[in-house]
Amino acid sequence: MNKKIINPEDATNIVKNSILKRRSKDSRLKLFGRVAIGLAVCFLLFLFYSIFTKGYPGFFQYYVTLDINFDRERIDPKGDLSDNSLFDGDASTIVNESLFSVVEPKGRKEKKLAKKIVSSGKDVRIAKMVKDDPSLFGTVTQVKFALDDDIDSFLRGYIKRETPESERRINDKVIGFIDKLNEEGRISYEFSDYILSGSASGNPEMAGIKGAFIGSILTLSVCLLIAFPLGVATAVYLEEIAKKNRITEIIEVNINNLAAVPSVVFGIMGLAIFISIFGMPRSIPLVGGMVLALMTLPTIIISSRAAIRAVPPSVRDAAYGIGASKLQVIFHHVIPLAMPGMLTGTIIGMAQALGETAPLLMIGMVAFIVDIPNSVLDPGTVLPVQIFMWADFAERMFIQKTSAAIIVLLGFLISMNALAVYLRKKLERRW
Amino acid sequence: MLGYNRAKGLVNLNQKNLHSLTHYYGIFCLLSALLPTLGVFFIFTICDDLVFAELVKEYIPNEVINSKDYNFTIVLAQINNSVEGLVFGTPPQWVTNAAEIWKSWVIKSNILTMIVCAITILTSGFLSYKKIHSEFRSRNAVEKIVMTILGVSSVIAILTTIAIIFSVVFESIRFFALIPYDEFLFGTVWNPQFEGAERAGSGQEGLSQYGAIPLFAGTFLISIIALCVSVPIGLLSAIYLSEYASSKERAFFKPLLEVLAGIPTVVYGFFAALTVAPFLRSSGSMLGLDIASESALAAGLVMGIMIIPFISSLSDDVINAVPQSLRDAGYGLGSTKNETVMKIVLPAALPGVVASIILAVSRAVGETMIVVMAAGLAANLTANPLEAVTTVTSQIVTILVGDQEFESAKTLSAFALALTLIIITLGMNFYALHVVKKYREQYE
Amino acid sequence: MENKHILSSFDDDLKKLNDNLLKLGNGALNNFDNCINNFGTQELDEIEKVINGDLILDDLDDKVQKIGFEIIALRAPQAADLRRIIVALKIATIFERIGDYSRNISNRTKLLIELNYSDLPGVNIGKMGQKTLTMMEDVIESYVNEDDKLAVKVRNSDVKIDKMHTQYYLEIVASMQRNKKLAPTGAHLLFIAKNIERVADYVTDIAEQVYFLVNGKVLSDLRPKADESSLIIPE
Amino acid sequence: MENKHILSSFDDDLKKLNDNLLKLGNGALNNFDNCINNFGTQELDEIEKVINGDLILDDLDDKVQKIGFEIIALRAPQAADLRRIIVALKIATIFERIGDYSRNISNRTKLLIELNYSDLPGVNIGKMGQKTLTMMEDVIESYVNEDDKLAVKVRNSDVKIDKMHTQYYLEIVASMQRNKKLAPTGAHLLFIAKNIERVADYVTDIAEQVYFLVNGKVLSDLRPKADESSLIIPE
Amino acid sequence: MNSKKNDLKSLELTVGDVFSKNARLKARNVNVFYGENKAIDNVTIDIGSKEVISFIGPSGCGKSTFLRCFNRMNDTIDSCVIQGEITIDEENIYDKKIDVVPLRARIGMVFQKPNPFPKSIYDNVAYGPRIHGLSDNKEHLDNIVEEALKRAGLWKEVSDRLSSPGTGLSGGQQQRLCIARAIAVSPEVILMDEPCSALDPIATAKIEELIHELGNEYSIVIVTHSMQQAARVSKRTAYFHLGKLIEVGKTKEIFTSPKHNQTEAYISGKIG
Amino acid sequence: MNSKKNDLKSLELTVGDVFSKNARLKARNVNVFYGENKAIDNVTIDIGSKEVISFIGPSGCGKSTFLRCFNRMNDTIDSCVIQGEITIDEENIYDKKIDVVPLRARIGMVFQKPNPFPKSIYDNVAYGPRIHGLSDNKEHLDNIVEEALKRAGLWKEVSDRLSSPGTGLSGGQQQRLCIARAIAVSPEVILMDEPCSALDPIATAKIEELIHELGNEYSIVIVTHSMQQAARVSKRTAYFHLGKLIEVGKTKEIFTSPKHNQTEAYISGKIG
Ligand SMILES: Nc1ncnc2c1ncn2[C@@H]1O[C@H](COP(=O)(O)OP(=O)(O)OP(=O)(O)O)[C@@H](O)[C@H]1O
Ligand SMILES: Nc1ncnc2c1ncn2[C@@H]1O[C@H](COP(=O)(O)OP(=O)(O)OP(=O)(O)O)[C@@H](O)[C@H]1O
Ligand SMILES: [Mg+2]
Ligand SMILES: [Mg+2]
Ligand SMILES: O=P([O-])([O-])[O-]
Repeated sequence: MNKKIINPEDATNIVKNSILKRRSKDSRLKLFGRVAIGLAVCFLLFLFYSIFTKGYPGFFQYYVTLDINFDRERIDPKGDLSDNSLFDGDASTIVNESLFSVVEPKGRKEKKLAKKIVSSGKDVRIAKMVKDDPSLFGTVTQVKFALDDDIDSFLRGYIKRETPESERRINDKVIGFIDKLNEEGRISYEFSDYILSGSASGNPEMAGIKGAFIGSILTLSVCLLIAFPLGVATAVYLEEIAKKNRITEIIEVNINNLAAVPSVVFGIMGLAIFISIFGMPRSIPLVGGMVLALMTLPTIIISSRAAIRAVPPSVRDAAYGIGASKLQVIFHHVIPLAMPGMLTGTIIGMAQALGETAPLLMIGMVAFIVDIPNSVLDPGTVLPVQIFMWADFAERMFIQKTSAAIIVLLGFLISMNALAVYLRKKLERRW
Repeated sequence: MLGYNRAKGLVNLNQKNLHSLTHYYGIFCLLSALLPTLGVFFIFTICDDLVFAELVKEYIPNEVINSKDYNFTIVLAQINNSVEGLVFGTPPQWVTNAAEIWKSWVIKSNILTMIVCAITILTSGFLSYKKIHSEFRSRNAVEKIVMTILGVSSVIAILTTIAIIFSVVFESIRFFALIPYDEFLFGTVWNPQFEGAERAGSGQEGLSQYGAIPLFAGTFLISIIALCVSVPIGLLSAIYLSEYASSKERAFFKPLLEVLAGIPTVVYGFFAALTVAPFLRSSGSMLGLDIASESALAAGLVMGIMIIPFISSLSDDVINAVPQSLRDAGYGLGSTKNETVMKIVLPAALPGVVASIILAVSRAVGETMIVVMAAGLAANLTANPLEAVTTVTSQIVTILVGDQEFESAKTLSAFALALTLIIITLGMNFYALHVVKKYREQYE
Repeated sequence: MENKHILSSFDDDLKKLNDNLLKLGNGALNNFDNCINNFGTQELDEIEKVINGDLILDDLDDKVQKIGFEIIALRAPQAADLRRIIVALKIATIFERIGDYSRNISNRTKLLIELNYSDLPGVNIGKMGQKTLTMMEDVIESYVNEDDKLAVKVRNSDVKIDKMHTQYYLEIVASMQRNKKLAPTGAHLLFIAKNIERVADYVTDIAEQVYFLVNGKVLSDLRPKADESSLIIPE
Repeated sequence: MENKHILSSFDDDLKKLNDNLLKLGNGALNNFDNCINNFGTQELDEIEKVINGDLILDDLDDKVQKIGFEIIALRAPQAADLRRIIVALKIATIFERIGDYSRNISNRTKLLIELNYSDLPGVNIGKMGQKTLTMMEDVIESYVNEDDKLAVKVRNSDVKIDKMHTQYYLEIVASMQRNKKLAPTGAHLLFIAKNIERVADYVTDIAEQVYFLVNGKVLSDLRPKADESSLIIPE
Repeated sequence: MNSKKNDLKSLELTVGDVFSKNARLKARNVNVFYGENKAIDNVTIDIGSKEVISFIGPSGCGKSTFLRCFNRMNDTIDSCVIQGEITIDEENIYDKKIDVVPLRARIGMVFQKPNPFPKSIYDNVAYGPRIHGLSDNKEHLDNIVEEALKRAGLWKEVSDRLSSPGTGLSGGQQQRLCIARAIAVSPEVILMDEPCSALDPIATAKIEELIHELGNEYSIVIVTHSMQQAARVSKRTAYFHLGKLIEVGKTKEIFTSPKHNQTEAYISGKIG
Repeated sequence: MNSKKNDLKSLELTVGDVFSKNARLKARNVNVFYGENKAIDNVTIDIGSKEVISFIGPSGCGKSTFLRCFNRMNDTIDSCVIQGEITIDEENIYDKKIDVVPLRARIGMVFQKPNPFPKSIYDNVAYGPRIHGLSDNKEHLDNIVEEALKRAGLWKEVSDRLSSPGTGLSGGQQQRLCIARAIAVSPEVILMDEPCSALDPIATAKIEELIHELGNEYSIVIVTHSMQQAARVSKRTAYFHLGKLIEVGKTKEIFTSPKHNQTEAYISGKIG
């Protein structure tokens, strides 16, 4: 008998002899684990660092301060502050004159160069100012104007003075003008008022994310309104009501498969169904939201089902046992208990939708749209698509703008996740 | 409300005999009044445009109908634009007229809808109100209605799938009508061309080639690179987090890693294109390697980072789901942590781990933005990670972004690509589920 | 039984057992008391009562046995509870036996009355009976109060009864030797005396059970015994 | 005990209980057998053996009581197991008591030998003893084989012993009436006969316990009784 | 007891008296199948009014299955098919006309693991009366809750924290809360499926004490693995084996002198 | 029994004989804290060699905590602090020099819920010998596995399906498998924490039978909620209350005539 099972003393000795080796194996695995986590965290930090360092300057830009003579006649010829009247006005000339008075360009050519220093949105800016405050008329006020993106890049040092003029995007003359402005202390580096309030623009110095931001919110609202009720209802139906038979099995497999379908495909479907067959307009948040809703639906359904399944069967038994009907069990017990999980799943799905780009490219939300959408039927774009577009633009300044937009997007995402955590904490009075 | 009151009334008459709670009668009335009305409303709103479209034909002058390039859709669009006040140039008088008449119809139909709705709401409300008596099982009726609503919504999932399959398959069939499928599946050159050239029959058709092999090779290459990055890091992190880390460490690092999953792919794409690729290129040139500015390596690396949390978080979850009792058993027998993890916990969690990896793979295969932005568009058939490659998804995007005509082979090729993509990812999904199921059967 | 069981029905069962046991005990005590008294007073009616009363005791014993058995079966009693039940079963048997002896004594008393019995010289059945009765009262008290000291005292006083019995035995046989007509009377007296001695023995058995009940161990030191009636040849 | 308990130690315990009980039973049977035999053969050595052997029986009884008590405490026996134990406890007490009677008879036999006793006319203690002995053998057999029919038979045969005892009682008293010298001898003979009658009574008690063990219910019909020694005045 | 008696095939199988003078629930020739698998085989038994009856038997013998037939909890299992007749006060509970909801209010159930709702103690008890509309004002509801908690022997322990969560109680208290919840809808019968198996001996004893008390007012059917428990709490005991009802009888008799060999073997620990 | 005896404060507390002639495990003045909360209060006890000792007491009295001190399973709980001395064969197991791994190989453990690894039956039993390198060839390992299964009384039932999963066995078989797994590494002591609480009475009886047999070869410490179980399987019994060791003694004595009032009250169902 003792031959078969080693006797305890021998066993103890054997174990003691091999223990060092086993221990060192153990510490090795631990070390590897640490290194892996360290690497992952480093990646993350590096990514954030690089985005942030690139994006931070994107919130700022160079301005030039000019003395503007608010001459009503010239700015608002009809005198009624209407768009037409302001459009007919001659605000840009006034700005240019003011600029010329400082940098004193000589000749047409130089004047032309000088005009370009100030971003082309100057007239709009003046129009906006007088609209907001008509009392400006008749005064001479100092007004800040964004500088052209090349000048901006130059001031930031991306375009070097040392580079030969021929390889530079701005010539020596312009540099001279800038120096002059600088001497007079008219150039300042400030928080950009375009990045948050502007919308898409070919001029990087005037490009902003407001349009995309609003577009994102509209799209997301559509997505939420469709996906959440549908998702929860489906989950409840599948988990609580449906008999387990062929049909529910098919539905189940379907949902799992939908979750695995790459997002581009949803875009293709949106393109083919909503736009091509139903003839809905392109680029509108409604279609985007619907596509995203279909895409997030599986996420919501799956997490809701998991949440419902996590509700202990004993609670259902208890309720049935006391004579609650199926619907009462569902609405009194299952849904309230599963709500935190459902909400978390939904918010995660929404976050996914918020960051999603590819399917929206398919349905044309990539179009260049200057107007800020007012409703889900107005064409618009969304933040990630905006980022995608900007990332493609050649202008140096767009890199910063892109990064800045990314920061905003991430901020948006983080607050959504924070909301998820908060909601879960608040609802999770599971006792 | 009425139903509630009536029920209340009945309660007063005879409490005991009432079958269900009073508010069920109220809800029943509400539902049975509202649902038909909603149905009617939808039918009206959907139908009126169609009806009007038929009716408006009368107002289109014959000469227009008879003209050569008559297209009812375009004409209808013109009229619609005019109705909505969008005026491009000066439309013909008859269009304006038609629009005017259309407008009047809209008003009439709105009024009609309102009236019909009101009637439905009243009749069905009244009928249901009539139904209320003490024996009526309103709770059961309400439950049936609500359950039907829930059931219908679960059908949406199927509809979506059908929609996807229809949209993709039909267009693919059209594509394969133009391009033989063996060329698509086995061709080694991917070079879709402008349809304009094709159509013109300018003898340049030969330039257009739809061999998908390079795309799949690129997809494969990038996925492999991504997995090489993410599997070891993800798995080891998961093991460390679930077995070695203190609860504080775990509470700190796990969400931190999950942040990686929450970052939108377009951000990764941007990062890959503007930070990683240049970095690789410069460090490559320092080593004397020629790395393309858009390389598979850059895209793969970044994608690998992106899918780390899919592996680490999911694996961590499944590892944690391994019951503590198994660990206790291991420690109770005198296992070290290493032995407990490697010989007990991991094998037990294997199906979940495998599933998480497969999920990560299908993510990688379906991932679009990173490759669009960082891997390039050159359909190279290469195994060299330092060159630019393209992937299925990025081709789909490139082809379909912008306005396109649905007749051209180039546009349609995107659908064929999508079809193959779906088949591949679904295959992986099925396989993952199968693996999980198999293990579960074995050990439960 | 200071504190209660969580299961009150267990307490109920135990109470039922105890009540019946005490009823049995008191019944036996009563019967024995009466039969001793009747021996002096020679009232036939009273004697009949004792004889008939014994059936009740038999029933009570059966009841106690049944209840005890069921409690053991249904409640799996432990420690003190179990001792209480086992002891109750044993004591009940003893009380029943004492009842039998009382009836037997009464039967014989009846015959003695017919034989016109009057006390033999040196034989005082009444006194012996009274002493035994006191012992019995004490032992019941010791059981009720779970007073093991009293029980031990009772047990030790048995020796007096034994001595008394030996003495009476010799006296009775002596009387019979003197007067052969006394043979029937003497035979009955012999048995009556013996019976009382046996009752006292049983009382000491009860005392030992009480000791076991209270202390959970058997009273092990040998009991002093002094009944020598089977060891002595009367002169 | 046809099939085994899952817990073999429970079976072990039960076996221990049973073994000791049978040892006790056989011891008591043996002692009684001897004391009856010795009454005829009058061999003093043998008689002493019986007297001393009783201590062993007392110990065995204590042991059975202890084992039974512990089994009840530790194993919470149910149904047949429980009946077996309770019955064992009761039977053990009876065997012990039979042992006592054997000793008592032996003591008295010793005295009778000193008194040069020879059988009185009409009195055959040996026969009565043998009959009782047979009953006792049967009852032990009925216990071992769980044979309730045999047990009932044994119980019903007690009536013969009772009749015999009544008869012997009358004969002995009659002899004493005839010859006053016979008083001491007669007294002892009376007790010996009574003792044997008591043993037979106890045997019927055992038989009733066996019946209960086998059938789980008490043998309820009234037992025929025929001992009238306390009811009859010898002429 | 009635003329039907002779029709019952099952009677040949079951030892002891399955009938009860004042029966509240009557099961007649009940068979239960899970798909192909027969879990209950031709069982006939009465549950008397205001009696505590326990079902015992080896694991998997169908005790729980049979118990759950009485309030149709088996309806929730798709594969489960029930044949035969079960009546409460002469009304067949498997009749098409019968709505399970009021039925379950009449026949309360307490489960193996204490399963209070994750709500306050008050709401746990008030839930039943609310959904069944047993009370229309707060005061009345308060009274119902108080009374139910009192009957469940929990009032003293929780009266000062009715609004604290029911899940915060100890296991034994939770189980008593569940009993109070069942009582609150004034059932006639309470079914209990191993109500103490998740509790320690002291909590178990308290529940048993409670069952003993409630036995004076309700019919209680209790499934238990513990023979001792059956012995302690019930007046009648039914022994099941492989889906068959082997023996029914007074608890005292079952535990001192069972009639069927299998009962004997199970009770004295010999099966296996 | 030794001169230390008088130093032990705890002896004032505990009734009965805590010492054992041939002690294998000795606990001296052991205190266990979970953070601030004292779970074990100054307990001194010997575990004899080849004896079965059971720990009983109301829920939360610290039985499990104390049991887990013996193989340092409490190390896995961060907040748990242990004072005092526990020795196995005169070696302090809480000594810094001691590595828990060989210690746990010497002191096996069986848990409340059967927890076989999700591997084959063979691999379950072979796991311990493999990790500890107790056998270097397949044949020897086969022998160890067979022998362990035999000792655990499982060999007959599983010998023809050693490669089927251990989780496919019934609850009772799983628990015996866990015992076989513990035996396979040749422990000296086996700790069992309520090993039968998840099992039905028949499976329980089988495990008890097994414990009874194993008691001839191993020292076994068993924590149980069931007094009856303690009574059935163990030679000695220790009664804990609120972290204190109230009474130790022979099982027979504890269950027939305990010395301490609290023991008596607990055993006869009076606490609460
Ligand atoms: N939902 C189910 N589906 C299929 N078979 C089932 C189901 N529930 C129980 N069974 C089977 O029916 C039989 C009886 O089960 P049941 O749960 O009633 O036994 P039980 O006596 O309550 O056992 P336990 O004491 O273990 O609770 C068993 O063989 C079991 O496997
Ligand atoms: N991990 C832990 N952290 C904090 N306190 C604990 C922990 N484990 C147990 N305790 C506390 O220590 C005390 C003793 O617990 P332990 O589990 O040892 O009791 P037990 O006697 O085994 O009870 P049971 O019979 O319910 O298993 C209890 O008060 C418990 O609340
Ligand atoms: Mg069950
Ligand atoms: Mg514990
Ligand atoms: O009651 P006894 O015949 O044994 O004295």
